Amino acid sequence: MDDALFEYALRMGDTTLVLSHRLSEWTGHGPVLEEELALSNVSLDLLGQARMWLTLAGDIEGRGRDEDKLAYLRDAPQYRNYLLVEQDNGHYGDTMARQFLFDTWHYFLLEKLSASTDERVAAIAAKGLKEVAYHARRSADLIVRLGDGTDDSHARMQAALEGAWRFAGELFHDDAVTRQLAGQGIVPLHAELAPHWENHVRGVIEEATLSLPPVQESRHPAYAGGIAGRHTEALGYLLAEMQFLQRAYPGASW
Amino acid sequence: MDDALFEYALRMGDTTLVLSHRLSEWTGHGPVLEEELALSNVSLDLLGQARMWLTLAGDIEGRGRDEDKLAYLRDAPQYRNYLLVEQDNGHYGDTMARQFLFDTWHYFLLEKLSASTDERVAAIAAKGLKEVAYHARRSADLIVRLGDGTDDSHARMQAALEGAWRFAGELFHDDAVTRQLAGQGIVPLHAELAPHWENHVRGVIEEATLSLPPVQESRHPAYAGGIAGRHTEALGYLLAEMQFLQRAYPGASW
Amino acid sequence: SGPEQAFQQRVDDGVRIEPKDWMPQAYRKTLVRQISQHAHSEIVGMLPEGNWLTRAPTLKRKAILQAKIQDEAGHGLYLYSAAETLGVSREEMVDDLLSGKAKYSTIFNYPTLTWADIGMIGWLVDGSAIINQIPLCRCSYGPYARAMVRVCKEESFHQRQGYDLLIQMCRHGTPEQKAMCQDALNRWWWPSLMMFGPPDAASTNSAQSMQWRIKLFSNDELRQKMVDQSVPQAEYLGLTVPDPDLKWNEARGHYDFGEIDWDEFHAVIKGNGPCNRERLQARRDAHEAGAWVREAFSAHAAKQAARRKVA
Amino acid sequence: SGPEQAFQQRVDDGVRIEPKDWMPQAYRKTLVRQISQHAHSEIVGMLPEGNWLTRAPTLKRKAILQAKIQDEAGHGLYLYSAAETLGVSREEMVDDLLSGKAKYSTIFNYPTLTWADIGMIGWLVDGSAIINQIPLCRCSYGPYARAMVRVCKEESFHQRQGYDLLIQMCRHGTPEQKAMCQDALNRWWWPSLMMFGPPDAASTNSAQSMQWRIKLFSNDELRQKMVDQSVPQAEYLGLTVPDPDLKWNEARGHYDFGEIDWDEFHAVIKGNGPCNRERLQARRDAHEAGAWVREAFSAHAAKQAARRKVA
Repeated sequence: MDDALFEYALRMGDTTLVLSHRLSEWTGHGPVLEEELALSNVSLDLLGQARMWLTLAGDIEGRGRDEDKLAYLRDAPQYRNYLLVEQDNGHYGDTMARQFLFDTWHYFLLEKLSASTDERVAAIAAKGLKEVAYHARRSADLIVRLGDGTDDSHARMQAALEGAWRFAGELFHDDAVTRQLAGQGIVPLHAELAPHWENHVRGVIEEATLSLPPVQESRHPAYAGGIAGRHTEALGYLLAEMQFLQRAYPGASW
Repeated sequence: MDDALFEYALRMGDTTLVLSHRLSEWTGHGPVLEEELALSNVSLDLLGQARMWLTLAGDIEGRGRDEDKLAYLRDAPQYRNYLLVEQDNGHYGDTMARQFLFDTWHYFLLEKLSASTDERVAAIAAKGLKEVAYHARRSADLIVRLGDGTDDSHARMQAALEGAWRFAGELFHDDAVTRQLAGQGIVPLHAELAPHWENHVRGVIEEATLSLPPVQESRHPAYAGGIAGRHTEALGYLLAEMQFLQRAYPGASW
Repeated sequence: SGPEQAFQQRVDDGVRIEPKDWMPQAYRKTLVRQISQHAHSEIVGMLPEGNWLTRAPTLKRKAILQAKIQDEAGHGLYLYSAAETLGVSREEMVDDLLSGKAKYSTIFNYPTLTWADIGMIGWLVDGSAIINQIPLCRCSYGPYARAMVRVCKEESFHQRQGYDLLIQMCRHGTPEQKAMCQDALNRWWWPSLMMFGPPDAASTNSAQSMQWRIKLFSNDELRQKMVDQSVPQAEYLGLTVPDPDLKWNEARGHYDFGEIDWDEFHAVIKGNGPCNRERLQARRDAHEAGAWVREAFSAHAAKQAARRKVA
Repeated sequence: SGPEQAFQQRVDDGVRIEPKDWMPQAYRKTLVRQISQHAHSEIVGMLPEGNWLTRAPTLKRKAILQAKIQDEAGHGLYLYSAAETLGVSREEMVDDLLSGKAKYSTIFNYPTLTWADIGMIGWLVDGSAIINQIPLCRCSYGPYARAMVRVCKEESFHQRQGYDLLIQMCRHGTPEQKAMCQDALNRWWWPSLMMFGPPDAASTNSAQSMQWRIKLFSNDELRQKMVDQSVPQAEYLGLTVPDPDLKWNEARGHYDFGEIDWDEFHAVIKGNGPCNRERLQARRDAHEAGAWVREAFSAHAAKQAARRKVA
């Protein structure tokens, strides 16, 4: 079994799954119907991608764990998502700030992954890239409209951006897994995504009349660890809810 | 096995357990430290009572289910608590309105149960009665202080009272279980508690300068069903959180 | 009067009424009420299903449920648009919902207590909705009829998915799962039949609506259709319909069924269903919490417009 | 100066300083900072433990945890009272906490990620706290010393309960449970050692505090005590202390241990620990959400007082 690729597929699968789940919590509670539909669409896209990544992880592992076993029967310390995506939704601006930082990274990452030397990875990434291009356009547009809206919305977005910002650094963290896979041409070094990301983020933030927080504020070691299974207190509650039926009715099929 | 007494012990156990759980959610988030301590005390008393009732239920059933198996391994439709106690905490006034209506009932009920012809029931009730006398005094006092406080607190308490009120009727509902047990002198008919409860509640509400909602507003059939396992949407989330570890690590001992 | 007669003649001839056409005030008002109520039902209806979205038992079921709820939001949008063609704004309609002035289907005031309820909503609630709505694809008002065509297509899909979920639980599941379905059927059966409205004898505005062809069958006719369609489906699932009076009537060629508890129906309409408060509160909370977002959108759009003018 | 010398003489003679006694301004200020910081730690410390209260795995464990957190709220109360004897109000202290001006123990900025963390807090965090606090039962300021006596008694009880929880998981539990404990130890070990503060060489105010007898041992002495006490306990649990440099030093009669990551310590102090934001936000939210309650209490008390006057 290819341990590094298994780990990487879990990271991607868990990250998209957890973010999809967070977005789905908005269902029925959004600020405008059109927004709610769009957000639900993003959530559904991410869920579809999560299923592909988790299925790939299960295939690589070869121990019979399918997407559901991986999603529903691992506790928080076995989850490999980035910390950014597990944070509580907060208000709509908090959700969109998180989404914007994530989508931008996701886009540049999938762009690279779609040229992966591993065909399975390339295929999942290519399919996801089309969706994510839309997600990234949409969240950038929202940052601008909310940042350059009213005084109140401006202040909320600046605070939201700072709240999410500290978790952005982890997205560019390389470790043994990414280094090994990068050596094989399967994934890019994540650090190499940072300049593109910063450049795009800076442009949108400026257009939104917001201030970019200092990059070093996204590099504190305390706000990283998700991809190694060291999460924040938010994830446990999310999983307790998400996994309830599979845990309470073991072996049932649905 | 005495089915009726088993059911009744579950009702009492689940009701005190669920309310204790709700109160414990305030931990670290109360409006004043002294209040938080007092509320935590009530929560702990109710938890102690829940353990006794559930242990009794398990003994009566005789199938080896102890307090933990009963608390952690039943899903919502198997829970038998009154709907009142599973409602979300809301703000502090909502919590106290729920608590006041409950404590008053609980006091009059335990007073009767402590004279039960079943010694086990009488013993649990007698022990609980001392605690609940304090709970009831305290929550009445809070209703008065919050009701007859500021204009804002008065308005909040009136709304809180109306929100909780609709679930009060179920506390006085008799069915085959209570009728059979009442016939044996084990429990009172719950309907017989209503005049005492209404009298006391009315006095406190008046002192709190609040208006008593019409009694018929607590009698809609839609707001009853918990003791038959028909709950509100709130309970499932509570149980998913509470039961997580027992569900995720079956057979582990803690 | 002349225009009223001409209008009725066009309706009778099966000509579609379009937004710019002359129409009686009462026709317009009735349609606004009916279409906005329908739109509100789609929106409020997202809540009981959304309640299980974060707890769906498999990723596939989660995806299906999310897509379904998305469709409902979409239906809400078309229907609000259809109502807007009659000269009422979405904002007014939403305000009426939030103030409690406008109604939505009573069925969404029932709670979803287990995963089986998601199946029941698909099978029975969407099932009833389709029976109600299929005739409306031929109703006299063009925008409404066209919206209904699209809605009905998607609803049938949802209904099949709901029934499929129940087949899985009832025919391939554990005894616990089947019991969960039976409990859900016990709770959803009667409210689903109430969705067709009061019995014909007590139905007040039906005659006029029928004449205008914005109602094409009577409540009781549609309800009978629902019963006839659902009973064999329940049998296939191995579930018992919670109606001791239910019996095939060979002479009528229909199922006879028991008396509906209309007190319950009226209690729910008056605000005392199990979840009336929670549903309306959820919509109000969303509206209030989203106010700053809507204000920001307007402010930004105004700035953009001003910039374009300058440029 | 005269009074300062007399004060120091009393301290040196082991006479307890009481609230009404004369004391140097700097002594008062240092004590207020130290005691209020301690009180804040008790209050903020309720949050990481409260995080598992609703998910405790058995009813007995839930009761133990709830009682423990209650004790901590009680400690907060005595300690605020002890600080109030120095002429500062609880309100001022709480405002300083919420504004970020006052500190609390860095340890509570770490998250509780599994149930094993509850055991680690009892064993290691309360363990460190006790080692810090036992000498303070003999400190020069009377109200503080007396508060510490009561606090220490309860903390030892908590520490035993925490260790008992870990014995259950490590020695009687499943391999999964033991792994959970090892993971928790890996995360809590170093932060627990940081609780004693910076190394003596870098510790700024220590000399003065020692002279005043409001600090009785140096940070490094206490830290060594903690290591010496905990290593055999970890061995009994079958857990590995996450320090490759840890080794018994026969000559010193103590364990040698590795270098602490002081960068991490300083980052947490400056606000960049894993949960600084969340902890402070939780306290602020509670304070804001509770404002109407506190106002109602005051208003009611004022009304009652007015009524008594009239009567």
